[in-house]
Amino acid sequence: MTLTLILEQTFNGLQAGVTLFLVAAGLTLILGIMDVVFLAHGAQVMIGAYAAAAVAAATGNFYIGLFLAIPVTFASGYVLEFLLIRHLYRRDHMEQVLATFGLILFFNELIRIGFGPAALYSDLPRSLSGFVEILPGAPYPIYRLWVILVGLACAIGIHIFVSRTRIGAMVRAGANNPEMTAALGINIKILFRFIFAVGACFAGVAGMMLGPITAVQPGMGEPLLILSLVVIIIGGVGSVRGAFIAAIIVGLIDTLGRVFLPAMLRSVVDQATADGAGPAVASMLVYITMAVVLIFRPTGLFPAKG
Amino acid sequence: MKKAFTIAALAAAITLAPAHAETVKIGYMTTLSGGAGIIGKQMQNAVELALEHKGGKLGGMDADVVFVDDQRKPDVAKQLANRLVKSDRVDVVAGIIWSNLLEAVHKPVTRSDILLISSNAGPSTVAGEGCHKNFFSMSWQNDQTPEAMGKHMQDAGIKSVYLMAPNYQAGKDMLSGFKRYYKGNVKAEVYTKLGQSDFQPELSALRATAPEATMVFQPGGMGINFVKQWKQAGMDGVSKLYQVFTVDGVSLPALKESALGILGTQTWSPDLNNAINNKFVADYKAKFGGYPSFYAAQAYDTILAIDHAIAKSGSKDTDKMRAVLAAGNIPTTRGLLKMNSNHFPIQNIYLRETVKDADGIVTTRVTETVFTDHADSYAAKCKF
Amino acid sequence: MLELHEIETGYGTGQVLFGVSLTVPPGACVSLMGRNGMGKTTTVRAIMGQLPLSAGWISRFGDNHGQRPSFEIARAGIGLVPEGRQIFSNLTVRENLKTFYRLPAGQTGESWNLDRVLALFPRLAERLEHAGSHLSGGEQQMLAIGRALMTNPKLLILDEATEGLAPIIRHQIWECLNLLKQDGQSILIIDKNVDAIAKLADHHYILDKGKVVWQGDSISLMRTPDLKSRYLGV
Amino acid sequence: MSGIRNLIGLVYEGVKDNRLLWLLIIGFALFPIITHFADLPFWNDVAMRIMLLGMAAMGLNLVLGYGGMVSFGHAAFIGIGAYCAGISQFYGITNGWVHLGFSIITCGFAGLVIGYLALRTSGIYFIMITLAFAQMLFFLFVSLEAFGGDDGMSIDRAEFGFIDLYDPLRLYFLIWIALVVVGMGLMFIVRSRFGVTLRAIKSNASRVEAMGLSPLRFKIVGYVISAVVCGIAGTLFASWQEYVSPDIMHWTRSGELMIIIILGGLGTLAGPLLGAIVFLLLEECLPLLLGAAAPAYAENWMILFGPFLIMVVMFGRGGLIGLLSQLQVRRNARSDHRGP
Amino acid sequence: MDKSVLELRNLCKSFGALTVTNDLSFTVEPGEIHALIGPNGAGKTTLIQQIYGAVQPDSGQVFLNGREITGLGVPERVQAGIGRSFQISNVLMDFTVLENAIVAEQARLGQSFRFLRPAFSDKSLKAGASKILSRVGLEDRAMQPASDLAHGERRMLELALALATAPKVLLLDEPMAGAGLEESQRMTEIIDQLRGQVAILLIEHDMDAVFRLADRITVLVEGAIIATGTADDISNSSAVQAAYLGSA
Repeated sequence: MTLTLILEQTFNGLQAGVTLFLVAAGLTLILGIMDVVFLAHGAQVMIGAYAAAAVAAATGNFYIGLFLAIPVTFASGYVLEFLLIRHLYRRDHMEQVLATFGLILFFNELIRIGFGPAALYSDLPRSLSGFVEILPGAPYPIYRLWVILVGLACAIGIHIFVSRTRIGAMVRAGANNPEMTAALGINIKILFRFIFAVGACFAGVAGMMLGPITAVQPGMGEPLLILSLVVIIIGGVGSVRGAFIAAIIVGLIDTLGRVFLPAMLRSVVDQATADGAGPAVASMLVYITMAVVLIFRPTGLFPAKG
Repeated sequence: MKKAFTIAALAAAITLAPAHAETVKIGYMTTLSGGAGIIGKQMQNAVELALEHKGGKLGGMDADVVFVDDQRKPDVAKQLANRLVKSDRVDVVAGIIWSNLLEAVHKPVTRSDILLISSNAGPSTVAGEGCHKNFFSMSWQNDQTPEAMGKHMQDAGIKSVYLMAPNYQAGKDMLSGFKRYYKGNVKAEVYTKLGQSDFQPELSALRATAPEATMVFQPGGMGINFVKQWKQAGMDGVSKLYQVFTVDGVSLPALKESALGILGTQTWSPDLNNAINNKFVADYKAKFGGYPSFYAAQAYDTILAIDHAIAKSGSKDTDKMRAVLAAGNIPTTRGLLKMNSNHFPIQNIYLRETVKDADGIVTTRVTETVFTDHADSYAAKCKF
Repeated sequence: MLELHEIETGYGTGQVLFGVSLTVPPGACVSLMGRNGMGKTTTVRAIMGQLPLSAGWISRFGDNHGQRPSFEIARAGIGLVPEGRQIFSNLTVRENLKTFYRLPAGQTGESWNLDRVLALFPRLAERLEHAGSHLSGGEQQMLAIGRALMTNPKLLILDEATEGLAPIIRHQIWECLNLLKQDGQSILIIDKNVDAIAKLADHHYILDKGKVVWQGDSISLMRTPDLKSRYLGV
Repeated sequence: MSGIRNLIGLVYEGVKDNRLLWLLIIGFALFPIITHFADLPFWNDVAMRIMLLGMAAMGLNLVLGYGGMVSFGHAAFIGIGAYCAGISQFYGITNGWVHLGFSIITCGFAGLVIGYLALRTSGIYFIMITLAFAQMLFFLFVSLEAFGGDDGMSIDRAEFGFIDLYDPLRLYFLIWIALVVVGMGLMFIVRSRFGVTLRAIKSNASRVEAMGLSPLRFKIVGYVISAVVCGIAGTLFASWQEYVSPDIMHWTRSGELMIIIILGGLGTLAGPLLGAIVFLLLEECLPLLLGAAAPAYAENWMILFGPFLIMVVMFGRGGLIGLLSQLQVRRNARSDHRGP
Repeated sequence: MDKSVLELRNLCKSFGALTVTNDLSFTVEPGEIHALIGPNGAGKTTLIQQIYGAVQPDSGQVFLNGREITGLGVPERVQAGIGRSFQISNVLMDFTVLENAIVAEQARLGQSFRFLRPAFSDKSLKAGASKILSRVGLEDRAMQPASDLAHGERRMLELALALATAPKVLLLDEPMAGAGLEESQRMTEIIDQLRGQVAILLIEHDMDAVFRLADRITVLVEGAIIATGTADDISNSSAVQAAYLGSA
């Protein structure tokens, strides 16, 4: 366990964290402001990844893929809100879970019919492949650094958008007191639809960036969905700042736990038990974290102000 | 379209053949829906190709294949197996990709005195103490392929190796199979989360260990992710990658050039040079576009085995077919396949390298035969 | 400006208003008085389109009496200073003001903007970057009025303009409302402070148990001492 | 003596008030006769799976429908029940009664612990914390190598004394009897003072608190009972499947149970059973139907299934039971109309 | 000398910088109707919440019949003898009127943890429930779903449910709020009939009702008591007039 390794793993955790944040940012607003348990957010990740991979394959240019995928996911979020989600606002959580679960099945199948069941080929653009030495003797893939940077840029972007712009202020006002916001002349319905589409868009960006490093295939968003729900719950529903901190925490815990826990266990118990229990505990670590947080803080670390 | 063919072939057979022609009914279970549907589709293609090659008849009998989709759920598989046995009254149940699904259908089918022929799954339980006389594998026992990998790496004089597999039964089987033949320094044995999509942390840890070689087992989508990330992390300069069931006909279309040069062991390869395999691969490519995977080849072999059993015994009676299959020498894409006492094949295992073919398509090529007539290590425990 | 005709409404099965009629002429300042729970805030909510009417109609700026969503009513030119202030606690003072700035719908005088609001309430200028939740009650009330003015309303509605405030702050608020009135701003005001309201408003309505029980000008209000004890005070 | 007569009276009364539930259960008793004469023995298998999942859904419904607690992790209790059978067999205990007892105790305890911790939260937090516990158990069993890990463990059907479960109808009727017991038990519970209080808590917890009762205690007891019912279903599921694997407690199964309940009718006794019948038959038939209509897309049946679920939410308020009662009302209205 | 039913000693509570209860002490005597009035935001409901146990005071004590109940939770305080109605009608909307009363009756009897006998068809529970309903004159509405009741009837039902726990002191938080003229009058009559049976702490804005009902009135402004006395004392107090009507 050298310092280099720990640093490198911290980078890895950071990268996992910012990706999670991109998915969680929209979802926490959807949950916090509109009070909709939107399980199909993972499908937006998939749509983003497919749009980027398909366009990149057709044009041969990675960046065009990225660029065009943003309006695609925005549109898909906008249309989805209009067609279905707005009818779910006044429903209880259970019905929302059921309807959006149905959406997951639908989207996965639609993609399977449209693009075939096989994973799509998508690779790194030449300009982003290669390595940088983050420490002497520790080359790190440029693309991963790029993901971290884009993720952080998005996080800063979301932060600026929410805390510095007029629309961001409207969003916060709407979250704080929707009736009063409307009474001051803001069209809450359109505002919500916009938030929803932007949230979808960020999930799409996460999908686009994941495309070249993971398999682009139907259902690719679901593992991310569950994890980002965990992030939202830990961070406190509706809090973008909470989502960011929780995403980084979850990313780091998952990454560092996976890599170092078995070794650490080995120093406590015998080899066989450690090898058996290590990966098991590592895969449960995120859920254990969430359960512990909720037991002590039943509304998460940073509950959004009411 | 493909179904239409079967029906047309059947119709033709019915009109041409005299009324007393017998029909053999096969229930073919695989995963057609969901994320793993791609594998099932290839297997279905191969089964239909085999029927086409046999003129819609197996061993002279009209063949009727019922495809069922197990949705990769054990309870659905178990229920479907019962349906095939009790309602459709099939003569043989075949197919099955996943070990856990095989465990779920094993008892209900074998108990009904019907042959169960696996086209892929082969966990140690059904090879050893849990074996049954009515079960046959047309694939391999889980341990066999990594055993070959172990032997190859041992013979190649590789001094240190880093092992990685998902944290589930097959993953553990694979690594213990490998260690049975590899006696060098195992630097670490890492079990990843099942379904994991990002391996960068594991790769970072691996880099820090700097083993001479790395042997992985990451089937399906995990394999695509692993290999991509391996290349992107520049691991080729750190360690040499060996794999089992990670780079195959299913993942290659998504990996393309990034998989070039990777070595793995397998009981089959598209370039195995024998008449049956050449015809199979050529016709598969012509009909469905792209190379078949080993899943497809094994599915094809499964139908050939049933054909062989009926033709040689002249009957679809379970006892008679069983006797023929147990005797071995089944003509398949892997040549004449021998059968072990536990009804698992005794077969060659090859070292394959990922290469580009003449058309520039990425595929695999046999570079070496690691094992000749390799038998699995559980047969001794099997008592019918 | 605003006309309510025999409106009836309530929450769920509980009816609160039983045929309330009320008119605010352009440039006028009209008051609505009554004890707690008599239906004043419910009237305001009905005007703002936050409650559906079960009978009667409301015409705003001569429109066709239809039910409209709240945000359209606000955009048509009604600025609300709600009961309890309802400041956005997670927004700064500046954001509370600037977010809702809108150009005047029909020009009546000098339009409102941040500078002019801050000139009206210098206290707010000192606390521009503070969160809404960190303000005192009086500052919140000023902010609520400023926020409504930023929408450049043709009609300003104040629900409980001075409730729960220290006397000195109340005084400031009344002064500022007087300024607004002199400016020609139409105002509908709800308050319990009879003396102050009699000075400010031209016409008064008193609500009791969901009905208008009295209306008249300031002189008759002050001349009918019985009103105070019957409908307003203790 | 009079106690027994009293009890019979209560049962009679309850059955009379819940005709649909008992019609369905009697239907399951008669079903094997149909399959016998129609020569469709396979459908007995389908019926057993429906009864088992229906039973689990009935258990979940106690917290979901009657208690208003949206638990997204009840598959864990089915899994624990199944593993109680599996692990007992692994250690050579083949007696099914022991399995059931083991399962009831374990699930009751697990329900108590999880319920106690999870019920500190509410709303979406409760949904997620129950999911978290289920996921923990899922990963725990995936990595328990001794019990087959992800591959699961093949087991024999349990021994229930003189009942030989390898006779297919014996297993069928054992499951049926369990269904009767669970149905009867839940029928009594939801009508009892406890059940009424639980429903009152769902309706308005603060009012119940103002009556001097602690809602939390009732919720936890309800949670434990529902965990035990799911555990019983799981234990029998293991015998039916002759196989136990972590797949049985995958999070999608928790979702499936919720779908079954909402489809059938939330907070009704017959709803979950009816929902299980329709849901599993649909799963069985939709691929066939789609295969007949558009053979190339037979395996893409989920493209219909997803929107179907959405439709259930959008238009089927109250689920199938709600739909049935609407029809009933309409028919009554019509017959009133025709009346003299 | 009778002991006070309810006694508050030096109760303090603040939310952040906002002091909602400022060193407050007062008593409710047996059988009296004690009205608590004051402008909105004076801290009346928060005070009720502290007596009821839903909000814990920062300091100070609450006594019921001389026994300290400060640390207890809501259910324990209800069992000890505190009943209440809420500002917004709080009944079991999914149940019928009779069923509402049955739930209250079985709670009173401490029989809610029974699993066998159906509750809604139990004759003795029904009889007890009818008695509860008859106290507020809702017997003839027994089979109506609570959600179908008119607003005033729902308030009656809530009062009945609060009475069902046989409280020693009853906290009524704006029972006339949102009620029409006739409904207010009926409610006033019913509360009047309760005089002497149970001590009542009444928060109400309807001054007609307050003056008619209250034996004593306490005026609360900004979390502190500015006056306590009879109706006449209060209406003649200039301090109260100022707090209510402003003296700007």
